[in-house]
Amino acid sequence: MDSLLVVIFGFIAVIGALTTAFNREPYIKLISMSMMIGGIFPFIVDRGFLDVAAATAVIAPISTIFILLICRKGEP
Amino acid sequence: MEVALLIALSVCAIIAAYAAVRVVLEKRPLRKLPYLNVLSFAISGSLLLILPHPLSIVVAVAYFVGSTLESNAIASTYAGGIQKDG
Amino acid sequence: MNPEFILGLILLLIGSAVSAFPRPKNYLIQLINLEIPGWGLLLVMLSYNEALALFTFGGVSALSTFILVRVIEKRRPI
Amino acid sequence: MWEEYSIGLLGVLLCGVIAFVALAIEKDDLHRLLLIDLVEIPSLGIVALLATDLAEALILPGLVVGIAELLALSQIYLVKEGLKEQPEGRLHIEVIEYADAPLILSLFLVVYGIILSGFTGGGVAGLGVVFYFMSRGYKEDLSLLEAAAGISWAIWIVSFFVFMFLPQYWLLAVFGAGGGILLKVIAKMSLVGTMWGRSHE
Amino acid sequence: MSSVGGTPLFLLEFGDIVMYFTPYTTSLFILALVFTCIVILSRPENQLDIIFGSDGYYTKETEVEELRFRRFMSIACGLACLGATVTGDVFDFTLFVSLVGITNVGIVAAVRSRHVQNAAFQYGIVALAGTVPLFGGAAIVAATNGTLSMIELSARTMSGVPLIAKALLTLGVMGEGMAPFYAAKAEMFRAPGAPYVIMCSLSSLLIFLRVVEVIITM
Amino acid sequence: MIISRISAFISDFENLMPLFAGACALLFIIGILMLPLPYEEKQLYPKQINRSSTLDPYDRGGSPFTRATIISQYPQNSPTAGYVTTYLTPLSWFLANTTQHLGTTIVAHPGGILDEILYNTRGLDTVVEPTILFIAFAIGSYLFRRG
Amino acid sequence: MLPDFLRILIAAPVCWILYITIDVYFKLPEQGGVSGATAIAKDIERGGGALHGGYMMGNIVSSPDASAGTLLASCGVTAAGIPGGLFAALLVYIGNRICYDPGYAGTTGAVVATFVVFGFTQIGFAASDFVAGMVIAILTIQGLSHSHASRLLATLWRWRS
Repeated sequence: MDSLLVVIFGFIAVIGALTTAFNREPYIKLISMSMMIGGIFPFIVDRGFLDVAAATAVIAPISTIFILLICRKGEP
Repeated sequence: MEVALLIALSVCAIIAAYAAVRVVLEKRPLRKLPYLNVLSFAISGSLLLILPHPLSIVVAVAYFVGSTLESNAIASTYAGGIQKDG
Repeated sequence: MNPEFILGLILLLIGSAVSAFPRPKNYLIQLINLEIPGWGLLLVMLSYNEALALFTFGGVSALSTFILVRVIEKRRPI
Repeated sequence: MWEEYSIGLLGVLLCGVIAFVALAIEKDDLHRLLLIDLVEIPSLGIVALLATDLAEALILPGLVVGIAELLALSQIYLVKEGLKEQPEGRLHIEVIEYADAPLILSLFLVVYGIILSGFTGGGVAGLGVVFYFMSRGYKEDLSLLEAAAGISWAIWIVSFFVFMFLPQYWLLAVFGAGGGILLKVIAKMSLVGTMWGRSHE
Repeated sequence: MSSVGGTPLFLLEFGDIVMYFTPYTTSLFILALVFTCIVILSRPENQLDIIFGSDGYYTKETEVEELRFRRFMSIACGLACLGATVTGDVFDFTLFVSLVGITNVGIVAAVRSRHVQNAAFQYGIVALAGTVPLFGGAAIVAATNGTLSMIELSARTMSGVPLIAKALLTLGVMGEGMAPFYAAKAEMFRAPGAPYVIMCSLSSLLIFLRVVEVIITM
Repeated sequence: MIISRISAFISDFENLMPLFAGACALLFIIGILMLPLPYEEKQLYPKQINRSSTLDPYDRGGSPFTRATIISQYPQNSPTAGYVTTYLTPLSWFLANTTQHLGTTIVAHPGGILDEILYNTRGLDTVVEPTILFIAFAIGSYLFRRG
Repeated sequence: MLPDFLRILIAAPVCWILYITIDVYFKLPEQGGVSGATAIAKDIERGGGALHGGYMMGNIVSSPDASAGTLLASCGVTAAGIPGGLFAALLVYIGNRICYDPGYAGTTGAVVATFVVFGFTQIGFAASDFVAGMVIAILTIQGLSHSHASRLLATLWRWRS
């Protein structure tokens, strides 16, 4: 991958991780986590592991849905 | 890599970075979601442009649908889910 | 030393620091924080081309999230 | 000679130190359980730094074992705290309740898991089954699952002895082992999904 | 091969994993075997409590299922001890030790008493945390030496196993073998099914003795 | 006396967990101090990456039903080692001839280097692991059913 | 043969017109498909936007609509030509089923976009330009200013009804 792209996607992943880590609202944390995962995916695809990438893309939202089960419903 | 692909990829990546910054700067969770949507558009575009191969279509769609499903679930749960009528 | 490795170590360190000492301290926040080091480990495995281990780790970490959610859900209020 | 192995080991051990310090000063039992999940990650990281095929062969079963022990501990926790009341256990949103998301996604995961076979396939297919049970609130008799798990364990042991003592039939043993472990892991993981509902009887 | 346990009398080969029977490991193996047989054969009696000041007594009710479960766990624990005492591979040894740990958790956890359940939970946490140094130690041994076989490791003239790996292995075994601390409550030993609790202590003793041999050999 | 105080501390099992975790943390810190550890280059089962192969991260050479050379610990104990590595089921044979990027799916399907290690040369490890799985789930489901 | 940047800048408005037309035609701005989309619309309205535009933005967020169809179809054409685009349309339909959406807008968008993109490749454009163009097009709606975008979409919706 081009070094510019590495920097950009790495930046997205790190900034997503930092927001996930230091925010106090569960919903904002989940949104930032989705952003972090978006930054990680290009690295998997760049290696050429397309089957792994597709399956992981399906698994990641399932994990989030599990976490949503304990977020208080209907409460900001 | 072809020049056209590289330029398109750079455009996607820069827009992704911009969207990421906007997601972080926005305060309200529901208003973050459209920016996150832009991010996932840009990322799924760049996933394909990094490796233009028929199988990449599946990856791009899987990533996009997964990300959409996630936003959908987050927004609906935040809004309180199905309103019981009657 | 490829970029995935460095990025993975960064995520691993950030993630384990915040999930060891979550703030505010409740189960939900800690559970969400636990995802970060998981993705960091995934990147470290990626940098060594351990695709199958990475894949299994993704599936199993979702399952362990489910198990922990099951416990926390029964223990309301958080 | 700070080569890549040592740098990686430094990072992973630091994570371990952080996690263990947190574990040492933690008083609440459920927080301890969550921290145990964190502590597993550095241990897998140390193995992953080995960077050979052996490393993967050590990680794969280690993951499955870790989740099994986590399940046993979480069940002990629930029993010891006397937590029996029903969790609601459903997410009342359109995607789960009305859409075909659980069906399509779990079908995809189960089919793909069966193609993969072995530990990986078991984990993936088990995740699909768990997701389906979670979203549909389905309850099943445990005894069938346990019988399936027992049979698959026996298949795997037989394949192991074929490998060790009748090596000329290795092809049969590969299929037996892959299928046996797949069945076993799926059955065990679906057990997790059925436990989501109320306790039996 | 020269080791503290003496020269191997017999090697049992399962692919890369070779079980070796030196006089030392053989004696541990026989001990574990005898105790496993005792557990298989023993029929736990019902306990009688005499009501003080009268001639009456009553029998403590324990469920058959609970005893059966604990007995099953004890047998599994015995089998795990058999493996742990003779295996000749570092990673295999750590796996057998964690199997001993989880079966001990099972033996303790089956008792229907809140206090004992609490002890089982605490022990389970220690056992699960103990797998971290165990696997970590084994992985460091593999990375620094390129092999996991104890026979190969002891054949090296200059020991390349770092001290930290040995220390991690020992600490891990200590974590898994902590069962007696948790089972050492009077009520556990007085409770029906006491032979099963003795299995906990014995298995911890055996894996301690074995890990000493392992780290000296390496 | 100090000893009685220590024994009183240890006899409360609530305190053992912090003690053990503290010992682990201390040992890990010692490990960090001892750090630059030499990495042995001559490993068992080394990885070779061949990006142009269709079996990408797991291409270990050989065509089906021939033997690949596996660097295992005791080759004499596994007379058929190397056959499983090269074996491809019809489905994975089809995938390998069709596309470039499905190496992980192919290796996870029966056959492949990991199956070789997990089932054949280090089979005893894999015997123990399902047993741990079995025991742990037995404890879980027993406690769950007892309620 | 136009220079690269110019081709992307031409592709962006083409994509924009394409997906806005199809989305408005299939009545996406009428109401929120799921409760999350409605909530996003209400939130945007509170921030100074228009409700119907907000509904459309919420629907774009919470299920793959014509914009996603356009993106993925141009991805498909980049990778595998016309069959790739139609395959992407099929996958978008499945994605729509997952996200509780009837699936007309997304699938129609994908099919139409396949042929439009293929047509443009015949006159010297690269299909990858349309991927970048679509990302720019979605940026103008979702990523710059929610209140202005929603007002614009509400105006378009008023013309439609």
